[in-house]
Amino acid sequence: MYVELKDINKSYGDFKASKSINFGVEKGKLIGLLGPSGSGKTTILRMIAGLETPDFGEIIIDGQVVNEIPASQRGIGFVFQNYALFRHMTIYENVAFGLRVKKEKKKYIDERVRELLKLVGLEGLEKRYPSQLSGGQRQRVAFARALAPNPHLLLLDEPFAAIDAKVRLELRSWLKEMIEKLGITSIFVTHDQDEAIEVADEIIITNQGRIEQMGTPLEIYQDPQTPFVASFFGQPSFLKDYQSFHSFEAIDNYTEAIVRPEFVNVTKKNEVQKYKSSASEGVVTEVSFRGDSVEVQVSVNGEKLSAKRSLELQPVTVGEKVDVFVYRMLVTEGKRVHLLENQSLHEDSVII
Amino acid sequence: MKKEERNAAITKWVLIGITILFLGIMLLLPLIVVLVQAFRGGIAAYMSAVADEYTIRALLLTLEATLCAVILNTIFGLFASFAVTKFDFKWKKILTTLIDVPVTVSPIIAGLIFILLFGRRSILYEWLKAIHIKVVFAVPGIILATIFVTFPFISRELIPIMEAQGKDEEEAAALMGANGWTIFRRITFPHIKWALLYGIVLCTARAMGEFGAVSVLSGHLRGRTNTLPLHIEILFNEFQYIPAFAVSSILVVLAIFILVVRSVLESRGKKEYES
Amino acid sequence: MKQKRVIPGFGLSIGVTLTMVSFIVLIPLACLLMNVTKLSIGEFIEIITRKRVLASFYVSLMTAFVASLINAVMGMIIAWVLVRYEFPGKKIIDGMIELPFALPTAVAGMALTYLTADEGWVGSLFARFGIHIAYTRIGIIVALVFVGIPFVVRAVQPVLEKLDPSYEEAAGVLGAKRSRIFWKVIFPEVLPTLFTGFGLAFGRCLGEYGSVVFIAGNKPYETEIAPLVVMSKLQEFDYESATAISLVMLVVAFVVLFINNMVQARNAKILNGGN
Amino acid sequence: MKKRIVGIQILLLVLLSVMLTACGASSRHKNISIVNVSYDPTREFYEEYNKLFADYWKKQTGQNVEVIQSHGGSGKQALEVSNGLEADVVTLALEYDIDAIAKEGLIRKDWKKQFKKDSAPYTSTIVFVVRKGNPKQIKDWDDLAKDGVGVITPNPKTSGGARWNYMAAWAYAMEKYGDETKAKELLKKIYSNVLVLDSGARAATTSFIENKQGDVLIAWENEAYLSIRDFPDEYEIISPSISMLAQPSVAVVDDVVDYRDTREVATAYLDYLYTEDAQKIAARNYYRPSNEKVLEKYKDVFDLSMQLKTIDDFGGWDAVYKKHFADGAIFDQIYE
Repeated sequence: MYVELKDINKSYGDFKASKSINFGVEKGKLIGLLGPSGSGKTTILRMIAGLETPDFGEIIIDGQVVNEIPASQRGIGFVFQNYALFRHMTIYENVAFGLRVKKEKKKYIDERVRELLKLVGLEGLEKRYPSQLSGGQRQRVAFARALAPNPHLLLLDEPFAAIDAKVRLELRSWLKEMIEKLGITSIFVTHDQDEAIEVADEIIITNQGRIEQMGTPLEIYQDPQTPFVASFFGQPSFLKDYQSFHSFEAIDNYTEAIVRPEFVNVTKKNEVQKYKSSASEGVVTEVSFRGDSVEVQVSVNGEKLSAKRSLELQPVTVGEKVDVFVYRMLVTEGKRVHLLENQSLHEDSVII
Repeated sequence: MKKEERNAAITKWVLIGITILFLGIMLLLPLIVVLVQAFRGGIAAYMSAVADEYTIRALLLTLEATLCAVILNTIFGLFASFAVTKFDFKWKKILTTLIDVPVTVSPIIAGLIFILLFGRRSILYEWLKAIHIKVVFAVPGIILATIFVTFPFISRELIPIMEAQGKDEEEAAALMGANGWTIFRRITFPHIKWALLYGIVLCTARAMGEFGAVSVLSGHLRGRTNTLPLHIEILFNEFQYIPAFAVSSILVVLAIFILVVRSVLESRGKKEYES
Repeated sequence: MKQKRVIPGFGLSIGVTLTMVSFIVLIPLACLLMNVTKLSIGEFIEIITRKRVLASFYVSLMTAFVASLINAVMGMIIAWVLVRYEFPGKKIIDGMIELPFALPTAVAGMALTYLTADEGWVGSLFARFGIHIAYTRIGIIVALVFVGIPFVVRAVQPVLEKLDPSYEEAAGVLGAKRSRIFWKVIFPEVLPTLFTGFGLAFGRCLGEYGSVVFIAGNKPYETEIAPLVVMSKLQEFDYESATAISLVMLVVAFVVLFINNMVQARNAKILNGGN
Repeated sequence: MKKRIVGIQILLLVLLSVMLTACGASSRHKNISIVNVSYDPTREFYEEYNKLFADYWKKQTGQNVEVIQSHGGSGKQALEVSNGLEADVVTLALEYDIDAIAKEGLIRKDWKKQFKKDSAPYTSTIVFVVRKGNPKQIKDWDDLAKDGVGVITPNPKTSGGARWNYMAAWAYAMEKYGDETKAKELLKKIYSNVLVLDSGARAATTSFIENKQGDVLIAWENEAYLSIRDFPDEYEIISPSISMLAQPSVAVVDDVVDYRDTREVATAYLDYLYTEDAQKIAARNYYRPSNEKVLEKYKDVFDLSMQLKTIDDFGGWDAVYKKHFADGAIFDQIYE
């Protein structure tokens, strides 16, 4: 493990920002710290950087406990949420700052700064001031500045929050590429699930100061360990009485069932429904165009479900009676989560 | 709609009229009175009042006290605003309130507390006397009083600016290993230089004109501990109205000069901020 | 020092700050307190409830309040005119606002007295109607208005400048009249700052001495302000009374400052949403 | 880290004190200087006298003596000296103020015997200044109590000089009525006619002369003459039938002269006030010389027919202060 946190606790007054945090990060991995705002993810990042001190617990970087090592000597690059570019310095000076502080040779500084600016694609803008750049360009500067002193660990706090939607998508893949190319261990904080899934090698989900789950995006998506993680992705629907749907295993004392839109198949009466026998009848309550698909809200036995339909299919209309088939659902029982498959899927395979 | 526009125009000029009338009477007229009275006796009388030995000594003392106060308050203002805005610590609110206290303390009381602290009744008095330091009724007392009344002037200008700037930039620099001095010089200072100058100007203005506190601590020793405002009071009390107003006019000119500098600084600062 | 601080220089800056705050503010104030503790509570109450002392508190509070109120209204108008309208000479007027700051209060007091005495340029206009300004409470108010002008204007001005015009446009689109827009949309935005400016002016006016002594007339029960009673108690060698009265004034100043800070903090909270 | 902070704080302290010392240390002159803390109306007199004395001292000892003057309300000046204002000599408006300094232990208790004539080298009295032609027909103290007469006098609580004004009115009232209640009545009326109660004698004069307040100014004789000297066509002086013999007193501040080693020059400075030359300067500045010969020379300047009471007629300043000016005493009762 390159970075390791052991039983980290941190509180601000009465507010507990971190409650016994434990995790490890392998060298070269790109980790996403994901969670709603106030879940303590930024606190974790700032503690690793040394910007905050844990009340309790150890932070280990490269096999060394760094609790007592000041932030500046941890060999960390940090990209701030608003980039914290030095507004009174040119882009060149911004990137060079860390090297100048280290009293590097002038020639080396110049080479390094030009190399980095070339890397992030900002050649020719050396003499500009941060206020003269666009949001995306500023982020690149911040990135270059953080990388300049050759850090072993790169920390990014909400790196895409301050950028508009279109550029954000571009930057995401740019950043991922860049980090992969450099092979630097990186941790970034985000509250955007798509961002985490798309960019991170591994995701750590935080909630109310605790770590809920850690794993690859796929693991977390497919196999949520806690009700929170289960409900965090997508726009899930919540069912109070899931057993009104056919062919699901019964669980006693369950809390609720979580159904993601992609778990649901909605078919018109005149369309073929493979599992007709285990489908339920529902009424369309709302239809909205989502660009690449159609989102359909249906009401089944008094429960509301949301589903997606391809644009290629015949459109459904509000009030129309449709067949609703649920492939699988996540049923929570206290702090546990059960993934229930629709049993007719298995029956089917048996038949075939 | 037309009626509405006409009303708006009327309101505009009425309000402008009120403003000019009010400021004209309250601010401009006193200035004019001073100048008219100063030259009531002709240029020669004016010059002899201004070039008087005691006037010049008072002016020098005023400048000395002002300089001391401005330097110390600048040092203080920089450190205090850096501490208050860039760090979190307990009792911060109390500290900022304490810094602000001198503005609300009546100058008379400001003078009184230093008399109580360093005067003959104080235990410090004998001790100071033994090492031949005079505080009250001597120049140090005047300087102390001046420092006290202008104490928060610079930090007050700096704190809001530094607060608004946040501490991200400093943190970023610190993460890269910059030391305090480098951070201050390269990161913090460029943000506050205009506000600092502005604060210094205000501090200078107030320090030059301080009357109440200095009056309590001065002892009015002619040519020794008389500042310009005290000298004016003395002239006034000597029925020497023309010299009194003549010397006042020096302060008026200084005040106007300070206001001009202030305006220039402000517009410069604004420009910088906008760009 | 459990919490490590990222930005270096905390120790130095807080050290310098605390040292100077202690020496300039804390120790002198503590000294005043210590002098007051020489009195028993009964004696203390007896001193501060003497008729003449109470009367002076009343005069101080009343005149400061009225003056600050006038300043609040005029300050609002002036700030509005300076922010919203363009007219020749605006820059000069804007630059003049700080004059009361730059002009020594003693000079101001002298000039204002000269102007408003029954024979003065302004006083003679009013004297015809039997209104006397100098040497009455009106005179004190005039002096305090002069002293307090910059506070409200400079508090309100930036808020008005920052006020998003889309706000008013939104209200205008909704069909609101100009006056209604002002009272319903702009005024509530400015109100907290107006209050802050009022508080600052009030605090300053309470302690003002230099300009008031010239114009007040200093008649007990009529135009004698609290700082003057302190001064006269001192001249009677009555330290106990002087310090006791000073303490009351200090407490009042603290309360004003405290309320002001609370209003500001609350205001900031509302505007910035938490933190 | 801690150590560094302490170090810096010490540095700052040193800096502060160095600054204070640098500014405060009185550089040793070859020439000698003494500080004369006086009250308001003596400015012109001492300005002239200091030159005279400097010449004399130079001839006597070869030393250049610089006399630094401080003027202000007598009570305030006494307070400042008690608080540490380093005055070698005090020349104040009344014994009471010097007594106050003596009570602090700075001046020996029997200071009054140190110089001739009860340490009062010159005297004065209380008179009225009215506008030219005396439009309100003010002749004596009871005229001040008439309705519609605007009186200007400083506050006896803060001004030593004003206490003489007050006592002069009291002396008149007691002489006329012989009854304290009636005397209080008269003073109450007079003080209700007061338009401006300035904190010092000079401020009162300013209110009357420069700001044209009121019909009559109660003033010291010397002050009255000085102020009308510049405006002979606008004012005149009225001498009331009864007034006080005001005895401004002088003393050497023992504590200070011992510390500064200036006793010799300070004593000489005050002694020299009694010489004929000095007495003439006093007379020219409208102080009544204590030297009868000189007074005789200036008899057309001073109205010698006034009946002058001394403070001892009322039991001395201590008794007078307690009876009239202490908190809740007669003056306060008048103003209730």
